[in-house]
Amino acid sequence: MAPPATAVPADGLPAQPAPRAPQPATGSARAWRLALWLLSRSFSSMLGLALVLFIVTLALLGPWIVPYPADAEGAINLLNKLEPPSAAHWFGTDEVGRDILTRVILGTRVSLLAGLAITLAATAIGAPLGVLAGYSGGRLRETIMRITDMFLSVPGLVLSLAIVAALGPGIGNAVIALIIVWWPGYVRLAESKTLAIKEEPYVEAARVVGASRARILFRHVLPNCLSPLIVKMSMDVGQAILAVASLGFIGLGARPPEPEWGAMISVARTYMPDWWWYAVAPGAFIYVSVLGFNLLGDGLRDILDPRSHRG
Amino acid sequence: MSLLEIADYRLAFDTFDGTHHVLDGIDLALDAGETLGIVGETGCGKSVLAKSLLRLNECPPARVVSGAIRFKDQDLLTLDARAMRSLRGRAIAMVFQDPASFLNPVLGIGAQMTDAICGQDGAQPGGRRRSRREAARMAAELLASVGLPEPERILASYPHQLSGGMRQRVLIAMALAGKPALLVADEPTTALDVTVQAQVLALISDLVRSRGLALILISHDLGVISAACARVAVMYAGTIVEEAPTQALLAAPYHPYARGLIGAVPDLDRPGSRPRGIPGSIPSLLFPPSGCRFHPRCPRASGRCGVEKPLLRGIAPGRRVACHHPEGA
Amino acid sequence: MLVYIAKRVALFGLMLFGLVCITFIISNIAPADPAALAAGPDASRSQIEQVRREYGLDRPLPEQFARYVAGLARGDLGRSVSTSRDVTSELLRYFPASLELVLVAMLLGIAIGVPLGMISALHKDGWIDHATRIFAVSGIALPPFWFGLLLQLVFAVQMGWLPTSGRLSLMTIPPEPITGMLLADSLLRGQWSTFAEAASFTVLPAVVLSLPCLASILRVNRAEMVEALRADYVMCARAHGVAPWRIVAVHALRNAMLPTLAIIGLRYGWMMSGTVLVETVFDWPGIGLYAVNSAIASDFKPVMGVTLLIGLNFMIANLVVDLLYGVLDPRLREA
Amino acid sequence: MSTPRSEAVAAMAPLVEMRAVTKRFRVRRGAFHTTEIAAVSEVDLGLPRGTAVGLVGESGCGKSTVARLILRLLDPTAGSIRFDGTDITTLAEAGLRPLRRRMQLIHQNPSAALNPRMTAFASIAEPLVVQEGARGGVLVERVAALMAEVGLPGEFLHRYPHEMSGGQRQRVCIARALALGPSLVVLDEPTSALDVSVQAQILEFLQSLRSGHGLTYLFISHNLAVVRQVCDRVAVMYLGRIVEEGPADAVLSAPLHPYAQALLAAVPRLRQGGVLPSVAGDPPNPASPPSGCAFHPRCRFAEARCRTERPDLVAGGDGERRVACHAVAEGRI
Amino acid sequence: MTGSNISRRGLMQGATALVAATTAASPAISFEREGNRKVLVFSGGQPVPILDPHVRYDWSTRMMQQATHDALFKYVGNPPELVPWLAESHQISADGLTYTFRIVGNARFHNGDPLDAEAVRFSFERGLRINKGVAWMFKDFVKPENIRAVDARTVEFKLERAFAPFMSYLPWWYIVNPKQVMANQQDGDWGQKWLTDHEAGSGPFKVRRWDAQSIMHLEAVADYWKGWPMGADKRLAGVIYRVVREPAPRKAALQRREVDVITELTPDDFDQLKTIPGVRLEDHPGMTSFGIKFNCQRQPTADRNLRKAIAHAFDYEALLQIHNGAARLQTSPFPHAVRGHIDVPGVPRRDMDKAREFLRQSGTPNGGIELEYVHVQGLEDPRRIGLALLNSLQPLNIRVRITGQPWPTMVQRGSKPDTAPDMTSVYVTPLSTDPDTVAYQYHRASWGLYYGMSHYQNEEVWRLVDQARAETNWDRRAAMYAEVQRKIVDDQPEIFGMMANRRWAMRDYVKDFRFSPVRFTGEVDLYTMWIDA
Repeated sequence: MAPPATAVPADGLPAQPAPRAPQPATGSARAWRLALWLLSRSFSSMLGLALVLFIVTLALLGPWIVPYPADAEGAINLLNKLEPPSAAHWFGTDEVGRDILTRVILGTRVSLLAGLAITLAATAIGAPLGVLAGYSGGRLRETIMRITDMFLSVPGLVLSLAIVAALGPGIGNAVIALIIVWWPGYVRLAESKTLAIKEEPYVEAARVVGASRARILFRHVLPNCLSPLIVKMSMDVGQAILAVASLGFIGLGARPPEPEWGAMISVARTYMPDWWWYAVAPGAFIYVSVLGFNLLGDGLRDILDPRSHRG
Repeated sequence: MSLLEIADYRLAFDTFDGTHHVLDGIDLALDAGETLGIVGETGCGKSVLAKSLLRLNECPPARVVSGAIRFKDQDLLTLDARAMRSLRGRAIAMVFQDPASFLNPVLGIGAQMTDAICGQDGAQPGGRRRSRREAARMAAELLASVGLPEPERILASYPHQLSGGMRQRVLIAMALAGKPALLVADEPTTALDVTVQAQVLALISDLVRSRGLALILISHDLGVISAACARVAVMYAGTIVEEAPTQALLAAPYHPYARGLIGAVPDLDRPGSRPRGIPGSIPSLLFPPSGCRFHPRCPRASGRCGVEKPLLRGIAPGRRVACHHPEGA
Repeated sequence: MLVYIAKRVALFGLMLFGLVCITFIISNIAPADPAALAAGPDASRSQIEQVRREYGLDRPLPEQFARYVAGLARGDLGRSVSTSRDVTSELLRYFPASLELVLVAMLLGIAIGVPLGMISALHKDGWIDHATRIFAVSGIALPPFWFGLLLQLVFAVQMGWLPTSGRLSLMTIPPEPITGMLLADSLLRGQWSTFAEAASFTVLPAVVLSLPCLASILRVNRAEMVEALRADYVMCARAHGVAPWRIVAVHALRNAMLPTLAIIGLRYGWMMSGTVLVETVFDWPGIGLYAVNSAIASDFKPVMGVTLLIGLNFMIANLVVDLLYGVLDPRLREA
Repeated sequence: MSTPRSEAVAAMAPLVEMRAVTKRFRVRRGAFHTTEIAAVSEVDLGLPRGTAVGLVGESGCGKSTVARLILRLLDPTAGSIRFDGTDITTLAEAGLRPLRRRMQLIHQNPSAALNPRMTAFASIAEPLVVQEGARGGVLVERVAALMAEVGLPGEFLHRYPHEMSGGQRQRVCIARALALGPSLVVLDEPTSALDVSVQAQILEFLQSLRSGHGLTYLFISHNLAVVRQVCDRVAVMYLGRIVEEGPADAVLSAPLHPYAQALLAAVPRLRQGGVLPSVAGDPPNPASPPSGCAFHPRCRFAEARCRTERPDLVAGGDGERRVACHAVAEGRI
Repeated sequence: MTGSNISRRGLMQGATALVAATTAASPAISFEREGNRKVLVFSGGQPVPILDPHVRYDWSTRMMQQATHDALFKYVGNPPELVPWLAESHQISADGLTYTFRIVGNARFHNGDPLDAEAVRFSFERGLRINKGVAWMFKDFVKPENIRAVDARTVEFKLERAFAPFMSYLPWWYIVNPKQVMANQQDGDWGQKWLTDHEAGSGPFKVRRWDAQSIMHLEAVADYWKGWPMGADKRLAGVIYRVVREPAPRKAALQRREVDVITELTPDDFDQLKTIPGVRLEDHPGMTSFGIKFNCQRQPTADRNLRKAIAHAFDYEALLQIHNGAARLQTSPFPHAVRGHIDVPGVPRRDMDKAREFLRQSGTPNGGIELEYVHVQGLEDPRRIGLALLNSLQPLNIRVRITGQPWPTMVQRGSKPDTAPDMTSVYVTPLSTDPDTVAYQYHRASWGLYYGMSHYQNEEVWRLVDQARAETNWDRRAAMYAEVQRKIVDDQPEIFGMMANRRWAMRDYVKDFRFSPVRFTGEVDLYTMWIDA
């Protein structure tokens, strides 16, 4: 059962002035407070928020807080290679003597930027196409959706693997490949959401007053698609970070000496198990950031779209 | 002794904005075989009250503040979960508003009926378990008793294959499965078309009469109440403002809200009579008006109404009203 | 229904053709010279040219494309330049291994994900719910390649409980193939010890592969259960005094299982592609490993083959889910 | 209860004229098939200028489809619709746009009819922006005037729908509909989502608007009492067809068609306890309509002819009415 | 050294746990058995896609080819010696053009067919006609029609022109059974398709199970015509080659005694395995040279002074450190094991003053350029060396872009001077000990091949190489090659790197491992090995 509707302000009918009763705050201030309240009630969402803030902070402050900034730019120190964690090197050193802590922290920026770039670009491509497909219907929709289905039917990793193999390794190419496999998801989401919104009476009302298709799409449909899009984007930043790392692990990601987590693990696995610390730190950072973005997305979903429940 | 007695029952909902005082001191009593209608507008708490009788409100956010609900001298609010479950469907049964959503879309009617029939079997100490076959036979009988032809075919079908009226009859049949003493019907015809509504109301009235059931019928439609109930209670913002024999109330309401409500209903047979709305709108239950909850909209309100909550008191035989300045008084 | 299937299959054909186009374009962007790969490191210029002719790589691209599509129609996916074998027969050899892994992982995912989802929904917003949520999200967030390595180290290297990699130990003779899946074959042939051994080899990769699947199943199942438990029909069942376990396990779960089924179908396709990472870590001789090795060698025919195969699997899984939906959801059954 | 003014214009050509309009939809039937159902069949209906025509019937009878056909929010499958002399049956959206300002729609559920992300101001301003390109101070003034007209104080200007009550939202919707000075307003169950005390206010307001602006109403409702209060004429629909049409007072006090009779009898009356089922059974499924007269399986007057032959909507009774019933035509009722 | 101290700590923990685990969990595991005989399990990271000896070779493939086939000669020992195998004896005509071989009489193919002169002739014809794999060795010198089976046990080769290294390549030409091969021919493919995963040889082992990506099971031929060196009672039942792509599990498998011999480990792994009881390391100087080839035809590296500057700035110590000392710096373009090698004076070592001096004389006296360094994707050592290079050149203000590329892409790029990378890291394994094999890399004819990516241009060197390969007098040849080495060092077409040691780790019960540097890096001769336990 639904709790009773939240308080409504007194009707402005001319009958009688309503007595001043204490009223709950209205408007966006309340919406923000409600959002924060919902978020704070959920331990896992708060954890997600904290992890994301942690990662973002590291990415922003990285170059100023790492102990050995040169280690991300090609300095090597073979005499110190594969040292275990110590006071000088909290996470130990790698196979050419670089400080793993430094590289892992500076890798945050690489991964975060890649994740954001992929997600934003995929949304920018996918969401308008999806809204267009959902609203226009007919042959245009068929075409867009069939192409989308086609891309969706090749699970991303294999296709991006092929694309990066073709374009050559490098973080830029990995990002491009992942954008290519990522946008259809947004088409799907925007399309299904649009199909639902299209049936809303307020869209019909806009048609009745003679609003053009573009106006309906951008004023009515798109803003109301935003919530699920934001949720998906939040989660996808995490997944994109993981995907970039996966390509890096296969050997198709960043090129040395750029500190990229997946590539670090790719090298580190050669040194397992005896030099375990090498693989632990980058893996843990991937885990923490993906976990953070996903938990945050979960929390946002609860706030923005309590009824949505697709995994 | 009354079959059901609700005494100073208060229920609140805790939400982000604060505590909504949804039910504020409900006093009601019902004898066996009696029919009572509860009428009120959206958000007045009538459905919450109905669900309270079976403790179906989810806690939290709901929270019982005070009061008692006694069924045959058992306080429902203090029963343990198991005992409460054994009462559900057996002592008190419920029929809901939208038959489409209250039937499980992916379970067959047969399965849902037998579940309703066997539901309490495990709950009663020493109660025997009926076999599925026995239950199916009972189900068919029940369906026949609510006027559904070809019960076997209906048992084999799924909810979406039935029409709205048939679904509501199935729900009523399920409610009757435990041979309850009290039937609570929460807006049972709101989702139905008017021709079907008439059939269902007639059916409920028949069943109540033939089985000697007590009935609580919740509705926002005075016409429906007047069709099925001898007595009516008018609710406003979580309180009962007036309680009376139905026809007496319709003829001469004491409470200004009841009067306004009746006056707002357009009459099909008297097209000239202009229905009048009640100015203002339903108050927030988060910060309900002090004193009489109706006083900000009441044409008869005095200073006293803003500070002192009127109690539901007898004003004439069989009639109670909660107003400092009742009409015609 | 036959018409429906026929339509879908026709659509598959179209989509597969589109896929072929995409993969073909991708594989020809590369500046690599596949002939050099086939000819070997010390090959002279003329040797490379000869190999180029032999593989038809000297033809203009449109002709190569036409040949590829024509071959595809016959089920011929071309020849790998690094192994000089037919991609089709290689795929037939490697696919059962991947399928076995995916199926086991899926079973794991369902067996753990569904009950956990139920428990989580029943304790919505409680600490159990948060714990399972973090567990579920971890399944998606743990890099499989990293987690696989950790598991290997802990359970295989340190504890020695389970084997590190591969499908069977060295001296075990695999059962005569029926399905190509060792677990199924050893069962069918009644070779119990082989079955046990194959199972022990499957555990770690299957666990790693199942995690994202488990997580999605758990999350969807939880959300659907929460929804179902809030639904009117559940309140109705409660009002009739139906036993709580029955409400959860029958009334609510039946409704929650349909969307869960859809996510299982979707995940099947994703897991097929997840084999790329997991098989690399566990040396599992399946299509994922085949794809990685080929991609790293710039050997594109196998990559295209694997892409198409996974695409096909994905489409079939979707079709099966749709058909199952039609059968399981009474609302969609033929009137 | 027609006003003198509406009587005066009733003689002129109707504002809207529907001729044999049919609308079929494809619907999914089971997982693997679709089928076609006729939501509206061969409807002939005129909306005389300045009158309020009620359209009544049970859910799924096609009332709302008729409304959307008149507004050309749906394309008819067959038949023709004229709006103020213009055939709008096949008019393209561009040609339709100038007409759009003359026909407006009020939805059943005001909460859904307002974009949750637009303030009252934005919603009311939209038609003015779209149709007239109004902006700046002029726009603010005109919106303020409209709000005043529907009785909403200025502080509501920047409220979002969730910050208003149902009655207030419906007033915003009405203001939006009035913005362009329409001739026709289609009201699709305008009060069914409201409580009775609010419903009375809105109905009263709608009536004063009509007389004030000389509007033509198509008033769709399942509530006969409300229709009787608001409308001059009424059409009763059953399974996509009009079965009876005529002056509201006549049809709603002495209906001729057995279905209309049943409908009227089924309404619970306030001051007479108890209700008798006037008709058995449920409305049929539009996907498999009965042969002949669609009502015959539930009709106590049904004879062999009713089962095979569909009755046409012809003049019947006092001549002001049209009825589609063999029994009425044969004088059996 | 700090490194070893620290790694020892991690090692001790790991090792203790491992020993405990293995002894507790599976004390019975030692080696695989088949009846009374043992099966040797060898594990490496490289699959064996093609068994056909005339189509493909690399270390794992050739190890299998060598085990299942015989050739006329075989390289044995260190320094490698050419031992007659199928050829019982041979004669070379005075002009160096006619080679006559007498075939042993008792060799038989695995299916029982006798191995005769015709089989030898057929195998060479097949290799040349298929024109893949080994064909390049003889293609320009031998025409198939000029090989004759004189009688059942005599084969005669008539060369087009004198070719001094002819004999040195013969061990890589394996003899296949013509009847079996031609019976399985499809579309005139000389049985290539069939031989991809079948074998038609006469070698000490035959194939029992074949899964190119994961496992190859060879079974010893009980009555191998050449007999078994360790004695028939001690010989193995067979050999399993197990592909384990990751070094870590490979190492673990050795520690757990699941495999008996492993290779392809990091230097750190080897160092660590040294201390494990029951494990023996085989550590031998290798013949595979690692060098960084400059593109000598395209600026900026076409500038000899820049090349010299880079060569003097490069940190050669890093090469040794990366290998934990298990490597030897090159002192000449020729590996030490190649005949005619000299220590060329003036081979660059790190000297920043000289480097700056050369840079000043170059076209980019202040650096400020970026050079691309390409290595084969997935190879760990070249990547690390790339990092060392990047670090070394920072003082010269030269940036290095490290690119890992798949082999075919790298080869494709290197095939033309326009597209060849500025610097390419290349391993070269000479296929024979004849200096021609190495010297020919610097010949014009090698331009564009992987070892010729430097597109080195020095007509004098080219002339000397041509002369030397036709010269039959060794002393004269040696003098020419010494000159060649000096000139190449002077031109600096590459950074002369190092030869990493070849290393295997094996259980100590594995006997008679015989090293020969002319084999490939991980390759072993399975024929002599057995298990004593």
